[in-house]
Amino acid sequence: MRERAMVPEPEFESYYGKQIIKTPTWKTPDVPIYLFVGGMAGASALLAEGAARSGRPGLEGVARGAAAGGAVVGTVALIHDLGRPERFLNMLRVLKVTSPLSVGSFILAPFAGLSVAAFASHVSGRVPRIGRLAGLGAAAFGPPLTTYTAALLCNTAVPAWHEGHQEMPFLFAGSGATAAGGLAMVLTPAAENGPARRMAIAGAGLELAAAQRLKHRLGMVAEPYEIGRPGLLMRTARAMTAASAVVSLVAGRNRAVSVVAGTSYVAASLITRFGVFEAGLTSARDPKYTVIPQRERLERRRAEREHEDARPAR
Amino acid sequence: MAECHPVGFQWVMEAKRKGATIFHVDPRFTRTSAVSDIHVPIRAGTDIAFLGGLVNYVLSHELDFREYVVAYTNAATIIGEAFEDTEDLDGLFSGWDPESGQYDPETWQYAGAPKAPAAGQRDPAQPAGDRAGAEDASTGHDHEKTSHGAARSEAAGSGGPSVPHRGERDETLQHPRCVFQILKRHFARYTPEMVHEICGISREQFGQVADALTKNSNRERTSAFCYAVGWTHHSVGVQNIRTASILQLLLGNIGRPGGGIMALRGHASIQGSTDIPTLFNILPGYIPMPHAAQHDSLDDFVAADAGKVGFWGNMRSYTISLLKAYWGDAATVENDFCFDYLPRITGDHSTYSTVLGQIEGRVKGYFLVGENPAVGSSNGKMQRLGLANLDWLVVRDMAMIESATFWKDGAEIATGELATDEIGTEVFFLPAASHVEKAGSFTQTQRMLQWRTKAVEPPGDARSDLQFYYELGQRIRTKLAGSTDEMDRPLLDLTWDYPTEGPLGEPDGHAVLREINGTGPDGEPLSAYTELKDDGSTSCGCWIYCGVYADGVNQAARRKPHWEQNEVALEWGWVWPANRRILYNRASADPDGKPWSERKKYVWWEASADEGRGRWTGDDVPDFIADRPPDHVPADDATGPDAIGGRDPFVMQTDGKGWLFASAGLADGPLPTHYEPPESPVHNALYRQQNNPPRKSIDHRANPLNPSYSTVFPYVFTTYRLTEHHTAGAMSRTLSYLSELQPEMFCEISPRLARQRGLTNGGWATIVTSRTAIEARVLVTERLRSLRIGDQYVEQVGLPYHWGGTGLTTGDSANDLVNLTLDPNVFIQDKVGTCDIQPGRRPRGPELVSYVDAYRVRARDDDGREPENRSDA
Amino acid sequence: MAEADGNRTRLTEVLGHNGFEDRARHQTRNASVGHPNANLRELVAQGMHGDAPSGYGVAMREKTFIGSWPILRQISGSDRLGRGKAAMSSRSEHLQPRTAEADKVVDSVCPFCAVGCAQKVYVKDGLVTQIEGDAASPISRGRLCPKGSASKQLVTSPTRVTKVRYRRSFGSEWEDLELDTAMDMIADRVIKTRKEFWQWEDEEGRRTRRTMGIASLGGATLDNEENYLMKKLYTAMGAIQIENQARI
Amino acid sequence: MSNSLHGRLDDVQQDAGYDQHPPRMGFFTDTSVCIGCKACEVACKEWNDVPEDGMSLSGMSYDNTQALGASTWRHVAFVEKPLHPTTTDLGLPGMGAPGWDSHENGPASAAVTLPASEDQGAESGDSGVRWLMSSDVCKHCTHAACLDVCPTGSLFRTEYGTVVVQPDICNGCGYCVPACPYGVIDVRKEDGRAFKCTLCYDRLKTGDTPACAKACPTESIQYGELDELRARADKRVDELHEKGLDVARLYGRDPEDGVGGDGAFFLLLDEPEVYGLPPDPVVTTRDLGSIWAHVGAAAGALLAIGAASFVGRRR
Repeated sequence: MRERAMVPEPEFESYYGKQIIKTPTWKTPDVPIYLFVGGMAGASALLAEGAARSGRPGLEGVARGAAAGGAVVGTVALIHDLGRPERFLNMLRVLKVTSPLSVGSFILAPFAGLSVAAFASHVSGRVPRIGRLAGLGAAAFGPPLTTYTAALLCNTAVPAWHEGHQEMPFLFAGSGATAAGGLAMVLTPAAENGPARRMAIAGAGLELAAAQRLKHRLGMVAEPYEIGRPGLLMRTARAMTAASAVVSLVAGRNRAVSVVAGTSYVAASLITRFGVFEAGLTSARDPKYTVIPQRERLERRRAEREHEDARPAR
Repeated sequence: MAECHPVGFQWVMEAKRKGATIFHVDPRFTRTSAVSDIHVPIRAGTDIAFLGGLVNYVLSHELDFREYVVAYTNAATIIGEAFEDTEDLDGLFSGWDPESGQYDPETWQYAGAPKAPAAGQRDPAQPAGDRAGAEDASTGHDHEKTSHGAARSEAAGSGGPSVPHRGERDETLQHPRCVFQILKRHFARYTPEMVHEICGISREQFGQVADALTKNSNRERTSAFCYAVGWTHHSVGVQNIRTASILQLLLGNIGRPGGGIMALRGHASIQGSTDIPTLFNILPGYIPMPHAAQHDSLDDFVAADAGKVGFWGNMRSYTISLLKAYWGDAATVENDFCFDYLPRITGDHSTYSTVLGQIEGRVKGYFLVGENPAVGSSNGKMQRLGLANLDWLVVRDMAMIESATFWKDGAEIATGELATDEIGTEVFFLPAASHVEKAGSFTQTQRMLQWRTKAVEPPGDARSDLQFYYELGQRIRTKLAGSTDEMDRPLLDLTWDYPTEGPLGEPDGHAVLREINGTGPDGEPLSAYTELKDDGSTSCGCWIYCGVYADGVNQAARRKPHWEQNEVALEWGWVWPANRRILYNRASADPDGKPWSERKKYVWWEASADEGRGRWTGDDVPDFIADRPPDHVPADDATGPDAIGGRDPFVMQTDGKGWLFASAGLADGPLPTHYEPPESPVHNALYRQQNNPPRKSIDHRANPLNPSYSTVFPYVFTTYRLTEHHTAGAMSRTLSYLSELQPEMFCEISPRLARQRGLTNGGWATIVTSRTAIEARVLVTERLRSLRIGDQYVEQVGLPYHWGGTGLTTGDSANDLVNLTLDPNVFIQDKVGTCDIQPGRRPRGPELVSYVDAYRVRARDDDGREPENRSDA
Repeated sequence: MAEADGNRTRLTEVLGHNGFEDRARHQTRNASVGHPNANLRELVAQGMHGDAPSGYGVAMREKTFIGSWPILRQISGSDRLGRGKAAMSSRSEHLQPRTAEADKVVDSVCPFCAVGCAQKVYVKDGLVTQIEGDAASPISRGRLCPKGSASKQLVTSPTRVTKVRYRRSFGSEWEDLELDTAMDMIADRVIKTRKEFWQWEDEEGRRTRRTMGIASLGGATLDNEENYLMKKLYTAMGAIQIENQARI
Repeated sequence: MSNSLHGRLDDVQQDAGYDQHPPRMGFFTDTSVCIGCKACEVACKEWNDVPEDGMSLSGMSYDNTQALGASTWRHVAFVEKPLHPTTTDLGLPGMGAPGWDSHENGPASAAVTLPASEDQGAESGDSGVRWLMSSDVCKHCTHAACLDVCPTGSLFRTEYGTVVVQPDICNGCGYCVPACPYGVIDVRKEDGRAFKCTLCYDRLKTGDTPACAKACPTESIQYGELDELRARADKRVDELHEKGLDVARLYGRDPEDGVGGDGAFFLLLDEPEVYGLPPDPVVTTRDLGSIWAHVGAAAGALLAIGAASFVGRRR
């Protein structure tokens, strides 16, 4: 049964109710996981660099590990998602600024190399200078790695994604920060996890604000984020994020609380990615999300044109 | 036309682009309707009423092309006093014999005609018609009737049956017994109101059609009719076409560019299969098969035609040349050119009679050559019962078809009516070569022969049918060699020595085409059928194809691009006869030989100052004796082509005129009359006579009819093709690219019917007749209209007929529902019937039989009598 | 090496789905014949850059591995965004329609309805590679309907039966049979049934000179020449129940 | 990147690095003469060896193809519409696809439109129904999102201005699939790669007509130089308007539209969405600048968060 909206839906015509755009063929969970680990790894690289600079070796180790691990898992997920995995290297055949995936590949590839190198150096203690440089490099690639995945989704015709392109990078940045902070909160001794906690709290704030704005700005196109399974996922994630933020703000220094809140952050971030991903699929499957906004746009343009036309006549 | 001949339809679209108005008359709104200017929904099986309405409109408003009508048709001819019309006899013409169920056409003759000679239409020795015969079927006596007459009506496809008299004429058209006046009276009741009542067509719409058609038919303009089996597949099939012919003759649309009646035939060489027939009643070139009652000698055989006016007068030459092609040197003057070698027919031996013969054990060997009757022929059950009762069956096809597998997966196996281990039929399935794996010619729907070059060798055991028959003949001849039995002489004396070629030793198609074309005394190919002789010096396998190998060149293989010639494109392929593209094109000029108009200029007389140097000329090959001036008046005693007058464009008719009234050649009347289909929910609004009186029924327990007006079978069904499939499916249901486009059997119904019966779009429906029930998915569509007929609605169920049990897409066969009631002239089936439709799938196994039986009982009780028969006649 | 070979085989098998690929496969095969050691390089080159192996003589700018890297073409040429020229693979650059590679092209006619659309049949290595309309035809002007357009599938379809099948009386399965044997058996049966149902005269003593035991029903995709031989042979046999789709 | 991402672009090949090139080629599909024969679908499959795409009766009029996809590069839509619609719900059984009522993505309006009169007999003097057919195909956009998002350069702009997948390059990342505003391109599951109409790139190389256009019996699908096709289409639409067919309109012809005009455009007889086409498609890269700017800003924000996280008292 289809969910009934509270207000009558605007009338629109369609071809036997068939969807107009194609549903993304990206696999679940490969791609949501990639979105998650990419974000987590990118922010972790940042955290690691900060930890290194501020002399928090424990935090640095965890964050370096998270960055490297995330990069590796992300790369695997990305390759696994390909229809022809043996051709993954074709990703580096061209560099296209118009393709977030191309740009992303050129971010992910060095990031993966640098973060793994930095982590290896950190763990083994070998070539520390190179390790430091690699860490710096990873930190430089970290934020773009975290936010480019928003471009990946938004630079499509999927209404719920594309229309949210102003908010999605911030949502992903926040979500990445909460994941990285949360993970570090779980794995780092309380003495060193202050920055992680702060990062998570700030990230949570950013994410929640972005989500709120997205919902309001997009109108009916944001509906998929509210209804059905993606709606449930998004609501759950939001609640968990908010709760984690409150708890970590209030009692973050408590180790046990920190572990619980951190886990909740991480889980919320993961759920957010699933929610965003699935909301996109929902909006692709129903022609109304494609037709109605476009119809409205046409009507608006027609009205404007008539207005324009009318003016000189006066 | 867009549905079944999309590429041909490009010319309709072209015409539309140039301003033509396109009407589409069809029970369903089809892809053709979608791009036509006006779709005219019609109740299936009422075409004569619609066309008759148009004839009446033309006559009552005096909108006929009078000059054309007077000069070129038999409108002025006076009919004998004894003729009585259906208007006089409530649906019967004079000459009806209720005993035999046949007409005696004697009273239909032109006034002053001598008594019909022995070579008339009927078999005098024939005691009774098929009705009596069917009751005595076991004697093999059945279905014997006016078969020779039927042959002659086939012969009319290329020429006319004999009218032994040119007749008296009243060119003022005022004589009460002239054809024109008879026609007027006959069609007077086909008013727009009557058309509405019978066909369900609104008066307004009828008026639109009538107005557009008549305004577009004159010196400056012509109108064309295109039809397919929507007209022919009826127990009044021939008369449907006749009605259109009458209309087109009245409007002056025959023999002129842009006019005519275009038969859109459905198979690549179905025209060729008629010209060089594999048909029981004719020999190549529409020469009739000899009849046992009349034709003991060659002289008897050609007597009916000898001395006739027109080109059929040369029948003797055509026949002897054919006999020479068959038996070569063995055919001599002394032995009557082996005329006696020809087997004789004694009645109807058409395919449905043959099937009855199979069921009754009188026909034991059967060849199916690229044909799938278990799906493609009407009453599939009878087809399969026949196949199951053979000694042996040879199936030649490219893919496995239902007619080859009936013994294991036929519908009757599932119901228990047949059992595999009780079927004695030995089946040989021989793979056939495809069209690119053999060289040969097809004759397309405009009589054009086009040659195909062989591209590749056939795979595996696949062979061309040419090679199969050639080798079969060789083997039989070898096995019979030395036989002294007289019955084997025709086989042993047969000329059967074709050169072979290629790795498979295939006979050379060119050599066969050359034999068809014919050769002269010097052994060189002839150029025209006018060169054929009756002295045995020429040989010709099909006289109308003579010229296809003119100058020793395969004219059918010509492919001069259309952009290098005019639009008549005479140098592309070859059209019989004599490469003429429009038949009877003398009629495109006025009686004086001048084009009717500059716009419609096509063939005309070019006079010359020198006596006897004038010529017919034009864009096409003139269908007239090239140097016969328009003012030529033949001598009274002239015969054959010499007897054709300068104003007689219809050179194959014995009076040179287009026949509005056919005084001979038809088994069901000289004029078309509307009768209801054998199964109909409504009464004939015109006459008490419900059905075509001499229609032919196949009486068998597997062919019960639904009673007319039955409330148990309240709906009309009609069958048809889809663009995406081909006939019985062997060439389309085996291909993924076509099957995926129409992947399941379905039926089309109106929303009103859906509501009435609780049918849902995409759901299942069971369609029931007295023969059987089939199931189909449902398409509810407004393209099917509920028609208001009088005070009742008639609902029509549309059924594509492509499906069967094998192939990539399978389903029930619509033809299993179709009853066998045949047109009395050509024995073609009526595809319209009545049915019930219910939601859900049909019963399986033996329950299907009892389900249908229960319907039959209900229908009988409902009506209070046995399924309708001729008691109303 | 063996592994690389195996990979290539698998790769090309998968590739085979697309028509374009047939040619690529063909060329690859040629290439590997000329350069037995080219396989691995090929695989890598195809996987990495999609550029065809240098083995078949189209290696214009792929002198080196790096030289063929489209990014360099992006940087060095005017296609900065990597949309067109820079992204073009060697295969695309040298693409040819398979009709251009036909050994012969023969004239044919569509076997479906009676409009008589002219066809061109393209043959390569004894196989039909394409059938399409002949633009020169005044009837069809090169166009084909869906059925006519499916002509290639009609003649190359795996659903075609190419071996004789035989079902003996009361049998429950198809059996194999040699074509020659089948022909002989059929000839015997014709002779036997013909004789069994031979009729010099009908019941009324009229000469008929015929057999009523044998009937035939032909499709209307038979050539004129085939119909002619059929009618001729049947008539000489005395078989009269010879019918055709033309009546149906 | 002035007009390289959206808006009018007069020389699309030059934009893709072809300094010298043949004219831009395209399709003009005039649906007013389409007879729905599907020759285009079959001819396309025959030429391109596209595999069968499923055999199920859709219940959507005569359209069992249902949509463009990886194994359907031409798709003929069949739209049945009453001539004189009313919104009266006559309580009819469904006229939509099978199982329509419970269909998750059911039609917007459950009411079945029918002619007003109960008497749907021919008495009304017409057939009461319109049957629109339209052969859909890849639009070969001036600004092709599929091409622009393709990370491998498999999708590329040919010298004819068409947009083609290079099957030797594609690694099946699937990015093109959601990028297309028309829902044209898709990944073939069993193969892994993305496929769509190539406008018969190989045939164009020798000057041949694409298979669908060559087969089309009624010249509904016309192939040629885009400029010439546009002029022809303008004339045709004027012609139809003169005949009173006001509903005729061109779709994808306007070089100023959201995708910079289509290389394959249409003459339609109803609103685009009735045929399953988006009414106002916009290439996603129109917003690419904004997307990257927001991504950059967000990355900056993250960096700031990262930095800020280390500000403050250490304990």
